[in-house]
Amino acid sequence: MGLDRLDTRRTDTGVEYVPSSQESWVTTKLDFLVNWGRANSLWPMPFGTACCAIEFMATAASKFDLARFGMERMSFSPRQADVLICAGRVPFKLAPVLRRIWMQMPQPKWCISMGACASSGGMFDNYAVVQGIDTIIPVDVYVPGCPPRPEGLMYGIMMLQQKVMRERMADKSLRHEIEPDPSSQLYIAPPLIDELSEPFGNSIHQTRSGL
Amino acid sequence: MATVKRTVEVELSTTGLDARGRPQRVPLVTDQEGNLVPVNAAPAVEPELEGEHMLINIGPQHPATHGVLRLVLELDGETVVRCIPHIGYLHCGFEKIGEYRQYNQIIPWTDREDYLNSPGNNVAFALGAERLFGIEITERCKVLRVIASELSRLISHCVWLGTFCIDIGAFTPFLWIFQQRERVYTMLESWIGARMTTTLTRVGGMGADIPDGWTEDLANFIRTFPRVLDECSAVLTKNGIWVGRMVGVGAMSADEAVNYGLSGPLLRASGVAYDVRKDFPYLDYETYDFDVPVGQAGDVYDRYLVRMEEMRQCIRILDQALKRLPDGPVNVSDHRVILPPKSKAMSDMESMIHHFKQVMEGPRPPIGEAYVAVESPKGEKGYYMVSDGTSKPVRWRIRPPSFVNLSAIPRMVEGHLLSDVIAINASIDIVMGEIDR
Amino acid sequence: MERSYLPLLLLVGFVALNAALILIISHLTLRPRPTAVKQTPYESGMPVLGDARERFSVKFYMVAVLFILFDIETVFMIPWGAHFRRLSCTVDLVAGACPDGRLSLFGFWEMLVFVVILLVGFIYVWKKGALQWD
Amino acid sequence: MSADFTPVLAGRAAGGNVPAPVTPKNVPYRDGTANPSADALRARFGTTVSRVDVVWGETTVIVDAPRVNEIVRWLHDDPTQRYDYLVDVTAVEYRDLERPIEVVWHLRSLPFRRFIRLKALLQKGQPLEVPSVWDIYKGADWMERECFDMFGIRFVGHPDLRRILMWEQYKEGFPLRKDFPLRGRFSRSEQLRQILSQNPEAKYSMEEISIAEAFEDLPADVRARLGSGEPVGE
Repeated sequence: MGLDRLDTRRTDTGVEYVPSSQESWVTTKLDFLVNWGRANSLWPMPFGTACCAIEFMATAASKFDLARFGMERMSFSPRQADVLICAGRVPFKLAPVLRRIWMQMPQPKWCISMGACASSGGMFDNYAVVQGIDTIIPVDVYVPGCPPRPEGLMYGIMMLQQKVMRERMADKSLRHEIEPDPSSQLYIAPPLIDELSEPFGNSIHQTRSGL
Repeated sequence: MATVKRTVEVELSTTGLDARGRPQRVPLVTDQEGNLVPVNAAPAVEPELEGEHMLINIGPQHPATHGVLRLVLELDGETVVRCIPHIGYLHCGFEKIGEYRQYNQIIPWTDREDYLNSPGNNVAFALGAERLFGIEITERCKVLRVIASELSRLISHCVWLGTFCIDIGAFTPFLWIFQQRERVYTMLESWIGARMTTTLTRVGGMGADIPDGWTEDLANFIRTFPRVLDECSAVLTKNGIWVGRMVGVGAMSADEAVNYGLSGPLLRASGVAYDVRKDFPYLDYETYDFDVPVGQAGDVYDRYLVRMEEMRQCIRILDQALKRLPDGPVNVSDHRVILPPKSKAMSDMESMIHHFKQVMEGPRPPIGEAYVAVESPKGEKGYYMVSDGTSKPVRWRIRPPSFVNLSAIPRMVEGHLLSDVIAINASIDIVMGEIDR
Repeated sequence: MERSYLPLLLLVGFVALNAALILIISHLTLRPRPTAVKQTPYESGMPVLGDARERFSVKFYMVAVLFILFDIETVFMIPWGAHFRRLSCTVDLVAGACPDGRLSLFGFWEMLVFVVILLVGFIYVWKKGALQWD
Repeated sequence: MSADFTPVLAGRAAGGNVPAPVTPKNVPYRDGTANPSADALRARFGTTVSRVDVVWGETTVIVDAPRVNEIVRWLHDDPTQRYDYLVDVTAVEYRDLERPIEVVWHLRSLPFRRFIRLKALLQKGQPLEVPSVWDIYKGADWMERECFDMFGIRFVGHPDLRRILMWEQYKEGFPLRKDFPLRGRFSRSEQLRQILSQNPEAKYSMEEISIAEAFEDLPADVRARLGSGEPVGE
C-alpha cells in the first residue's frame, strides 16, 4: 500500500523522470532485500513431461546440485511454487493442464522454458505439439538444448536470478496476471500465434503431406 | 458422437475382498501343481455404513506418475474401487513424422521416444533397418552394440530404482544411484558426444568408434558399480517398510500376465521365463553366458528383485563383451548404405557418387517389411518397418512395451489401497514418451 | 519460593510481537490478485469433479482418535521432566541440586506407572486390530 | 527366488531335441522357410488364407478380415500352435491411396518359440471394420483403441472403443492416415483455441461422469450442459 507509491510531487513538474530514479532510498533498499530473498530461494515447480525432465532430475541430483541455488525443495503443488520449469515437450492435450497450473501459482511467479521443444516446439513440427509454450503462458527465460546440459539449465536459472534482482516493487506490470480473452482462452492474438508457430529452418520442406 | 457407456461390468476383483467383505492384500496359496494362485474369496457387499465413493485424479502433473500419466481413481475410503487410466498427454506424433524422414534421420527420434533407454533404442532401430536392407554388420559393431544396449539397460534400471525409492519414501538411494548414472553419462558422452539423446548407431554401423582409453573407463565402472548396487540392496531388500509395502501388492499370475501381453521384468516376475535375448536372440546374445532372473508371485517385490538381479547380469554381460571386443572396422563396407570415408569421397569418383546419393537421398531398401524385437529394460521393444522402395519408410511402427504393461494397471490396482497404486505404478517402470509416442 | 515470571512474560511478549509483525507487514505489502482459476482446488492440473466434503468411512476416525490418545501422552511428560529433579530427591533441593546420597527413584516409578497404563491400552488396541487399516 | 520353484519355461516346451535359438544370419530376402503354423492354417481354414509369403525370414499370412477372430482363437487355443502372446495390433496404409489398408497382428508362441504375422486387407471404399481379438487377448484393448484413434478402423466387439492418444473431441480426423497433413488441418491458433476452450467435462470419460453423477458430485454448470445433450469428452 503506502511503501511503494510513487512520490507524486516530483512528476507533476512536467519533466519526465525515469520511474526508477524517483524511488526513495527506503524502497530501493527494501527492493534489494525482497529480491535478494526471492532470488536465492526460488522453489521450482518441475512441470516435467519428457526427456528434459530426466535431465532436470540429473541437474537436481548430487553431481550438478540445484541446492546451491536454494532450489532444492521441489514443490509439486503450484501453491508453494515460485518458478515453473517446463521441462519437455507440451502436446496440445497437455496445454490446458499447463495453463491451469500456471494460473494456480500465486504471484510472484516466473517461468523457465527448458529445452528446444518447450521453447519452440523443437523437432516436433507436427499436428500434436504446441509450438512453444509462450503461446500459452508468459515465459521469462528460454533454455536452448535438447536436452540442455545441466550447466545450461543452471545458466538459465542464474539469468532468471539476475532478472529477479533487477525487479522493482513500483513496477506493477511485472506481477500482472494474464487474462485470456474469455471466448477463445488465448492471451495472444491468433495471427501472432500463427506467426510464432511458423516452421523455420529445414522443416519448411515438409509441407507436402503424404509424400 | 456421445460415447457408449462401457458395457463391461468391471466388478471389484474378487481377490481383493476377504470373507468378511473387507478388502485386503491378495493372499497367495499354492494349488496342486505348485504355482501360486490368488485366493478367490466370495465377493461380499461392503457393510451398509459405506461412505460415498470419491473420484480423484492422480493427474498429468503429479510427482508419482513418472511423467504425464493420469489415473482417475474411484475411492471408497482408501480402497480403490475402480481405476481408469488416461494417456495421450505426451502424444507427439512420432510415427507420423517417421514417414517423412529417411532411415538415418529417424535415429534421433528413437532417442526421444524412450528417453531412458536411448542407446538401446538406437541399436533396436539399426537392427530393424539392417534386416530391411539385408546387410550384415561387422563383429566389432555387434560387440559395441551389445555394450551400448547393456549400458542403456543399466541407466534405465538406475532411473527406475531412484524414482521407485522416492515413491516409496527412501530418498538417499536416489542420490547414490544417480551418481553412478552420471558416470555412464560421461562415458557415453566421450563415446558419441551426447549424454542422454545419444543417436549412437547408423544403418549398417555406429556413429563413431569408441575413443581410446574408453575400455579402461568401462572396466573401472564394471568393477565399482556392483558395490553401489549391493549398498542399495543392503538398505532396501530386507527393510521392513520396503517389504511390507510391496509383498502381495499388484500380483499377476503367469498366464494372466502372458494374456495381458506383459513383457520384460513384469512378465518374468510372474514366473514366465521369456527374454527376447534368450528366445529370439540378436547380436549373438546366445554366445554370452548370462541367466534370466524369474520371480514367483508376480507382485511388486518380485519385480524389484528381478530388476536388481538383471542389473547384476548386465555387469556380467558387459564384462564378457569387454573381453571379446575385436578390432577391425565398425561400419559395414557396403557404400550403398554407409557414407564412404571423407578421404575416399574426395579422391575417387565412385565414392563421391555414393557420398552424394547418400546425403541427398539417403539409402533405399528393397520393398518389404521387417519386425525386429529387442529386450529393452521395459520389455519386448520392437520396430516394424514397411518400405516401398523409397528412402522413407511407409510405416514406422514402435511396439511400446510400457504401453502394453500399463494397460494392465486397472487389473493390478483394483482392491488395493491408494498408497499401493503409487507402488504398483512405479513397479511397472513406465516411460510416457514411449507410451504416447 | 517466589519466582520472577519476567522471562516468561518476555517470551510470550516477543512471540506475540513477532507474529503481529509478520502479519502486518505481509498485509501491507501483499496485493492479492484472485482469478477464477486460482480459486479452484488444485487436482493435478485437471478441473475438479466432486468436492472433498463427503461422508468418509469410519476407518479414518479410528486412526485420528488413536493418534490423539497417544500424542497427548507425551504432552504429560513435559511437566514431569521439568520437575524430575525435585521429584527424585528426598530432601529439599540445595541451590537447585540434590545433596549427595539423597536420590530416590520416586519420579521414575511414577512415570513408569503412567506409561504402563497406556501400554496396556496400546496392546489392547493392537490385538483388537484397530491399527490394521482394512 | 527359491530354487525349488520351476518357472514356466518359455520356448523350451517343444521338447528337448529343439536346437537352442541362434541369431539369424544372412536372412534371405524372399525364399525363406515358412513357419509350420502357416501350413497348419492353410490346412485348417483353406480358402480364408489367401496368401502366405516369407519376407526377410518372417512368415506373413494374409486372411479375410471377417474371420480373423476365429483364426486367432484357433491359433491361441490349439495345443499344437499355442500362440499365447499377442505382440502387436497395428495397421499400415500405403502411399498409393488405392491400395487397401492392412491391419496387422503379430503373434508369438512362447512354448514353441514361433513368430507369425497375420494381415487383413480392408478396401478403402467400404467401412473399415475388423473383428476385435479382445476376448482372446486382454492386451489387445489399448492397442486396438490406438489403432482406431490413429487410423479410424472400428474393431467390432471391443468393449470401449474410444480415442486413447488424442482427446475425444478431436475433430481433425485420424492422424496416421496418408491424407492427413503432417501439421494438422487447422491453423496453430485454431488448434490451440479448440483445446484451451474445452469444457471441463470434456476431460472426463462417460464412465467417470456417471460415477460422479451417482454420488451427486457433478458441478451445476456441467450438469446443465450434460442435460442439454452436448457430446461428452474422452
